[in-house]
Amino acid sequence: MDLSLSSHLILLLPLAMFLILGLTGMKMSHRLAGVLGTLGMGVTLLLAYAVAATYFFSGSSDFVDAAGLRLQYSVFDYTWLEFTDSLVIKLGFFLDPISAMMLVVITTVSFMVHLYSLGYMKGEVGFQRYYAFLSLFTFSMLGLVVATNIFQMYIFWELVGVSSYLLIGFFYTKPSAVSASKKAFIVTRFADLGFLVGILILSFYTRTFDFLTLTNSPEAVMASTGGATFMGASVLTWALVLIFMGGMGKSAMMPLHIWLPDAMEGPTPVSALIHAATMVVAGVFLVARMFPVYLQSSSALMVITVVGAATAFYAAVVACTQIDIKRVLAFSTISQIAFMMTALGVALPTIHEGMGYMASMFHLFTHAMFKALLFLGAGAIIHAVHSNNYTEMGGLRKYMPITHITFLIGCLAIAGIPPFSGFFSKDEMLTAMMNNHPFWGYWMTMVAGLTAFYMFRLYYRIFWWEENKHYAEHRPHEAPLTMTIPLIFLALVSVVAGFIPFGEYVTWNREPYEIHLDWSVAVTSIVTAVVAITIATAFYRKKNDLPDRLTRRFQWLWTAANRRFYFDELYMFITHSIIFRRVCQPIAWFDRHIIDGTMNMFASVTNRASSAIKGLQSGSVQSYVVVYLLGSLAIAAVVCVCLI
Amino acid sequence: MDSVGSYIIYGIVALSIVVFSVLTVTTRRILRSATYLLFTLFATAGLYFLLDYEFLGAVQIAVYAGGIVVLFVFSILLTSRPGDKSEKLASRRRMLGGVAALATLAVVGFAIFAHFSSCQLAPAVEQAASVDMTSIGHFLLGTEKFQYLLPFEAISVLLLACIIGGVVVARRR
Amino acid sequence: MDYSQFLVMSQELGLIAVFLLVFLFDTFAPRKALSATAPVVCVLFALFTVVNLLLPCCCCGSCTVEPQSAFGGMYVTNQALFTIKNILNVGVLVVLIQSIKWVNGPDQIMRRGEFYELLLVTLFGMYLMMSSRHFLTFIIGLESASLPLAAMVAFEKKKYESHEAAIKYLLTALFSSAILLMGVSFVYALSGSLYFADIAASSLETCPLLVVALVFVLAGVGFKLSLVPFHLWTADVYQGAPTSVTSYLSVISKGATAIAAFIIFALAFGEFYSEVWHWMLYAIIILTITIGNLFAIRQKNMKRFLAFSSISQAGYIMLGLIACSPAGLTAMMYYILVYIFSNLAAFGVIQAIENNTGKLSMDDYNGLYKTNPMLSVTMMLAMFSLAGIPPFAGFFSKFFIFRAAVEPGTTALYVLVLIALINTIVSLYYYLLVVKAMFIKPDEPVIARFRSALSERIGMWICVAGIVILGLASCFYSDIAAAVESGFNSLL
Amino acid sequence: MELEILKYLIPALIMFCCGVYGFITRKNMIAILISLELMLNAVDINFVVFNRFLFPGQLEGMFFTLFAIALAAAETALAIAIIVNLFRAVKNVDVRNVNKMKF
Amino acid sequence: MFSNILIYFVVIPVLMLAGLALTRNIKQVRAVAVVGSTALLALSGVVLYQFLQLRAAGNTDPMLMTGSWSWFEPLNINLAVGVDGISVAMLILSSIIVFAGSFASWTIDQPKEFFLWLVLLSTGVFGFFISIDLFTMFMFYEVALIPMYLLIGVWGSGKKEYSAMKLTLMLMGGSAFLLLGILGIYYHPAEGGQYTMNLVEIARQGVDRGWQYFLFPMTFVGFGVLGAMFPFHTWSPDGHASAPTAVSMLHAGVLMKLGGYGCFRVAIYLMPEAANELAWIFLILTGISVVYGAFSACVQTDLKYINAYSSVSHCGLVLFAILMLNSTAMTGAIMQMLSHGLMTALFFALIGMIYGRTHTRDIREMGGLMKIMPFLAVGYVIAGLASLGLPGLSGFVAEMTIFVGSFQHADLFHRAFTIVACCSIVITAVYILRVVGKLLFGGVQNEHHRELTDATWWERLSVVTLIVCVAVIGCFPNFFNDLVGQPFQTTFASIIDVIK
Repeated sequence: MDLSLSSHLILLLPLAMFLILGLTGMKMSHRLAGVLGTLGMGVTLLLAYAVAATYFFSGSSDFVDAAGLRLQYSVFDYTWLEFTDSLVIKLGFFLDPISAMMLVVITTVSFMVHLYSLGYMKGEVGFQRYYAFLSLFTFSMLGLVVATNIFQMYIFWELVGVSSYLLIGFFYTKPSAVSASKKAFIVTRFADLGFLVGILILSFYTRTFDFLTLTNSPEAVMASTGGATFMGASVLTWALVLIFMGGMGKSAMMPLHIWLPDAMEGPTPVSALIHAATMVVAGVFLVARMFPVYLQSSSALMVITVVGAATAFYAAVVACTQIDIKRVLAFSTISQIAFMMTALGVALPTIHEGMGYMASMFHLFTHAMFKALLFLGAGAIIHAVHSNNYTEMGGLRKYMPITHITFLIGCLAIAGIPPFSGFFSKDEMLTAMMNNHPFWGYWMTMVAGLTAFYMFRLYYRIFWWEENKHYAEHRPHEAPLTMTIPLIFLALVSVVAGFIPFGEYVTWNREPYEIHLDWSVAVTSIVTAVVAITIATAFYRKKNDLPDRLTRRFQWLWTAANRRFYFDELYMFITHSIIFRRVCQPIAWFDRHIIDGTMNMFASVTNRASSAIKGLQSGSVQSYVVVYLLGSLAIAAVVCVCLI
Repeated sequence: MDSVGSYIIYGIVALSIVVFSVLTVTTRRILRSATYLLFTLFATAGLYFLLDYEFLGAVQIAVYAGGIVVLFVFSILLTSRPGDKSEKLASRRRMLGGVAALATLAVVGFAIFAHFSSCQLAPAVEQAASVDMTSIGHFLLGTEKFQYLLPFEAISVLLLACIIGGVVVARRR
Repeated sequence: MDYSQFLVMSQELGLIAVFLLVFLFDTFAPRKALSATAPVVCVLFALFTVVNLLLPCCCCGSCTVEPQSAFGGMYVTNQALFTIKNILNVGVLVVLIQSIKWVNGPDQIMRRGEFYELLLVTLFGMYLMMSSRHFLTFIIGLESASLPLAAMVAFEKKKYESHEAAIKYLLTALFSSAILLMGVSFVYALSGSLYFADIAASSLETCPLLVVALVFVLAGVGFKLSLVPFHLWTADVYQGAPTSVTSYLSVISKGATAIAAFIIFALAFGEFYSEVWHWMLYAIIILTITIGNLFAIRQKNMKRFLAFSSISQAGYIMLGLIACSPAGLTAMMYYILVYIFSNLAAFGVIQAIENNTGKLSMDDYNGLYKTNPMLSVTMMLAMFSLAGIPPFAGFFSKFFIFRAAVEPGTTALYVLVLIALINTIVSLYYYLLVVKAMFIKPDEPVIARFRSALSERIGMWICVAGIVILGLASCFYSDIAAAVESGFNSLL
Repeated sequence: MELEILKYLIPALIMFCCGVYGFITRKNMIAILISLELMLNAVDINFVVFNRFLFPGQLEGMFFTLFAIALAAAETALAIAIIVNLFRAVKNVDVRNVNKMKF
Repeated sequence: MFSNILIYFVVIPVLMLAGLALTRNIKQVRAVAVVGSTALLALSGVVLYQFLQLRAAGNTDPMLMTGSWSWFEPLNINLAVGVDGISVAMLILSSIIVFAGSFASWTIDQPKEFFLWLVLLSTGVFGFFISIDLFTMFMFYEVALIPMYLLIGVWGSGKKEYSAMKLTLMLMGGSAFLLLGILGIYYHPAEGGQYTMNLVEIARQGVDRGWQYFLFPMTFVGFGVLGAMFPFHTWSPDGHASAPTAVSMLHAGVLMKLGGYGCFRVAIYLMPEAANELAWIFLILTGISVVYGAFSACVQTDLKYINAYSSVSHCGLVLFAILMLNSTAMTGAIMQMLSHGLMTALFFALIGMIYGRTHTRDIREMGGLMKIMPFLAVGYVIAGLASLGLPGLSGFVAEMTIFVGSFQHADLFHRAFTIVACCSIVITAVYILRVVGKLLFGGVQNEHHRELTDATWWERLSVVTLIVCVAVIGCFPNFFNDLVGQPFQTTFASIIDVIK
């Protein structure tokens, strides 16, 4: 198929699905809408695979040059909005290694979620709407990754934000879902403000939005700022950090992460698609996309590294204490994305030819697969036991064998046990960190250990521990085929994805790079993981009071971690007590009483003046005459004094 | 007018103007007030005679003294019993009147004084116009400049209107 | 002694002829025919108006009246004066039509002839006021315009208010004429002549006497225009007088005096005197507009309300004088024309309601739209026009007068116009109060549905047509402008 | 000469001020009218004096006075008619009662 | 005269007025309203087409389709009409909103009177946008203002008398300044200039430099009042809250645009020098408007108040961008006018429809309307998304053009203020989502609401029209961008360059 046509279709098909399902969905049957949506997604999937395959394997001179350097290629680029001659928003389709990879990731996970939702969402009110929103999301996400310029990215960035909002709030009658969706949107909106300002600053100096121009001559970008600084940092750093702030919001980096756990109020497949596999990695993708420019500012990279490392650790700790299985997964996601972010932050061309970049992308890929798997598995479990809390579960392995196996594979993958995919990608990342500075390496290894621990804690609590008493009255059953097929598929991918020679395809400078395992790092991380799993096994395989004792021993720590270190309370305080009470309400009061009061005062002063001078019109003709005479004499006197 | 006699006449006229004016507005009997007005008007007529405007003086006596004051007297008799005494005025009103009158006196007096004592007046070089009856008749019925046929005709209309108005207002029905 | 000079005063003569005809009719017509007095007068006057409008075209061949002067410069006429007299004629015609019902009422029926006679004499006085170029004739004109009015104010013998109004009017008028005469005597002392042309030609230095003279003349004229602080009689008299007389007083008398004031101040006291009276007028305009507005806000009686409104309108009219230019005169004449129609529309409605129900309070107008939509709409148009809302004529007249006022381009004039403009907001407020009462107030209507008399309706229709057409059809303004242009130099 | 004219003007002015005083203080309306006559009369004197002393060449002032006297007569006649009319209505000529319409 | 197509923008409403005066029942009224507003819509389409044809043919005059007919000849007042891209855009906006407004007031009480006033209002609006003569412009401006009083006073709700009076008086206050400014502009052309009221002529010959410093604030504040510039915006919350649906739509949708349009067309276009030097004062005020309006909206509980404050914020952005004096930002300002006009009209239409059913506008008393009236609720969500700047809807395009354009300003102060203005996008999200969450989502608050019905066909038509327009602008912005940006890039750019 023609590349141009298929890339058009990749974007237009989901959009068309959204419009069709959105406008006429209410008239359709659930089944028709679901099948239509899934079919559309399936076609998109095939097209995306075809495009990615063409890009990576066709060897066409458009995509790879003689030296094996992969080229950046924009399939089409329509002018959408022309601000000035040079500042133009275009809508295009940009092919380079990371966008091609993302096409694969997004369409795969999306298709799986579409398929899965046929079973999971069966009978829900608003089923058609659900599929419409899924299509909208897929469209936006695809548009985001193939953006040819930073503004196109921003546009789709906003669109994914809205799709996320709509999907989180899908169960709109549930107040918690409504407030979660609102929170998600507003927090990311706040981050997007940074993104926007960053774009503005960048474009002010560079006079372009175009990624090609920006990334192919990052030195020119640096030079265009003319060494301007603001509050001690160069404006480029400011711009990049602000742009990164957008990424922080979307990718739930601390301190803008608070929305993601709440976002789990959405249907579980949505969490799998948006809040695990695709949208939340947009921040990573953004940094990756702008990576050559980031390289111009070591301070910006430092910020990324620090934020990433801190978030990874924080999220891992919190994940250890959560009861809601989706929240555990959510914090795990935060932690893993922070991993990728850190990997990008430490990726310098001088260290293994920027291996961190490749590793980050690799992990993005593998993480998408196994995290989607875990979420979908969690969905199946929730579907079966009608609860999100693991306290309602335990011993499910008998009832849900397929789910059990696939979930285990997911856990092994995320824990970094060879030969599952997570091992390879995580190992690359750790290597890169270790080479940047051993501190980052050990720090992140510790996080990896925590990851293994909390994942297996989760795994055991769901599938082992002790059978829940409620099963007698409400026996859990294995999920239907539409749900298990995606699980099996993703599990397979999670098993094998690690063997993809990722360095062949995705590197920061798009030159092929030979991956080789650094065994010293690998062994450390494997040992850490195994130890962590062992501890988890000891704690949670059978019901015992060890966890409780430990919890009681470190009650304050446990509570703090369980309450996510009070971030929500802090935000609540700032937004509610400070912004709302101390800013908004005073302003509204000021408006009503001072500003409006002034206007009303003009009126009342006029009225008062009117009453005050009514005595002039006393009704007595003689006093009229007095006024007449004295008035004229006064005028005469004043004029006399003034003129003479 | 350098003679002592004219000074004396002036003195009498001026004094009576001032005195009777004041009396006119201060007497509490309305009929007396009208009488003092009559004296004032006579004094004014005297002033006109003093300034050699005999015709005017005659008109003053005939119209003012003869017509208007009689009208006043009739109306006073119509609207009040003779001997009615005006009650004492409120001091506030008197003060107001006094202030107004004094203010007028001050401002206008200052203006007149400033003008006629400091400004160098053009001396009356012109030959004084004759004021005999023939020329007055010509002035009154001529159509050239400084002749007053138009006002003469116009005021006749006004007088007619005032008569109509008076009739309309005063008629019982 | 060239008595043919009287022929120059064709309009005045025509008016006197009408007056005499009315007088003769009233005196000698058989009793039965007397019931037709009002229509006869209206027809006669309409004839007079139409003849005047068409006269220059038919007789002189050209459409402009040649500037002519008579009686040694004591009287002038030209296209501009001719036009303003025509404008006033139209206004008077409307007043006459509107008053038919009232005049034929039981209390007035015996005196209807006199009513018309007095009215025509006052009109004659106004003519004279505008055309005379000598203070003596001017004052006679002014007195003819105001004294008979006192009798007209006192026309409603059964109403105490009418008497009170007449007394107040008369006493203030007499006082003011004494002040005016005083002022004129000083003018005479300063310039040596009472001819406007001579006064304008004389050059004087500024001295207190001049100031006093100008203030007194201004006070005398300002009394008729009801400028603040010479305005206090206005409200009481407007309220007490019969509504027909009030409407006549508020538009015709005011309009004529405004033109006379322009001629006296802008032309007779033109060059050397203007810096003296300029600032007086400046202050008086501000006071007039503001105080008129402030009082108007709190009025409940419709006639009294319109009295204060007309006070502030007078302030706006004076903006044309302060500019002292042909454009100012044009704007002023146009303003008067528009004001005549707007105010008469309002008074027409008030009169119709008063004649039919006796109600005069603004509260009685609540919900009027439900029972008498046509009256309400007429009233609303009048209010909008008075407030200067487009597309009604009042907007144009206000704009033109502001435009003329700032033409000299001094900052002070901009400030003056700004103050005037801010006052338009206040005035809009109280005009809207009336609209609010009629259209918005949810109360049960006080005034029942009634059908107004034909004459009232004709009067209102003319006014409404005027309000709508005068602004949008530019020919009226252009004609006035052309008239002023051709006649401005010969005004003195 | 200056003093000469002032000699005549000052009594006139005083007369005028008396008129003003009377106009404001009197409560009988006819008394007010009488005060008014004083004012008008003062103006008449002014005109005559100005004519005689300043501009004797023409008789403007004198004729003005002549007409002013006629005017005064007309005014008085009408005013008295109205006052009498009011008297019929309220049996009173006190000006202080005539203040029903105000504010 | 009638060969000029633009004049029909006034002729059609006048004919409608005549037609309405003759109607006898509600059906006839509706017929006149629908026919008339459709004709206007079609007319604006034709004008757009012809305009594009002329431009494509290479006609680069600042104003096209011009016509000038002497009106008050002695005063140099002409009935001069002409359009450039900006006015064409405004005409389209107005006709769309009039069209939608007619349907939104399908079942109004006293329809005849209502539509008479509404049409008079639109006469003023259309006349204003086609005029290129200061006097006629001002006249039409005032024609548009006064019907508001009765429309709100008679058909409004709540404190309608107070609000109507306040609105009218404040706007008239603005126009008082405006009138003075216009007179000043007329009388003070630059050296060697003629007295003229024609905008194009004045722009060509310029206004006296010294007077500009006095006249620019006058005109800017004059129009700024209608543009809801801080601190002259307080008529807007009360006025909008009390106004009936179609009136809110027209007022927020079109009338407030008169302010922005006038600020550009009169204040800045004619007096760029003063604009350049005094812009900072008004930038501060409008910058405050933007943020302040948004913050105020956050705590309101009345739907219309929320939207009114939101309008303060959004319209503040219009004036803000105009003052940046560069072509991108100014284009953005016009885009924002279009966008805000449509989406706020949509908002008010929906609020009106919801209010018509629930008889309350307090968000605390409503909830879960999504279940009860899905059509209206979805419409509301779309309006909200447009308002908070969702790409693909008009708000995004406009705001981004403004931000990008403003940030291109060479001066740091202007850029810093741009960032302040940018903050509004977050606050906007807060209050929009707050309302959407409380009003549409969650459980049903009032059990009586369960029996309410969804939109009728005329309501749907009205809403869909607006949504489609919002989406079209949002999806194909470059067309509009070119349309409204062209004047800035050609005629006006040169003026600005000269100053700078």
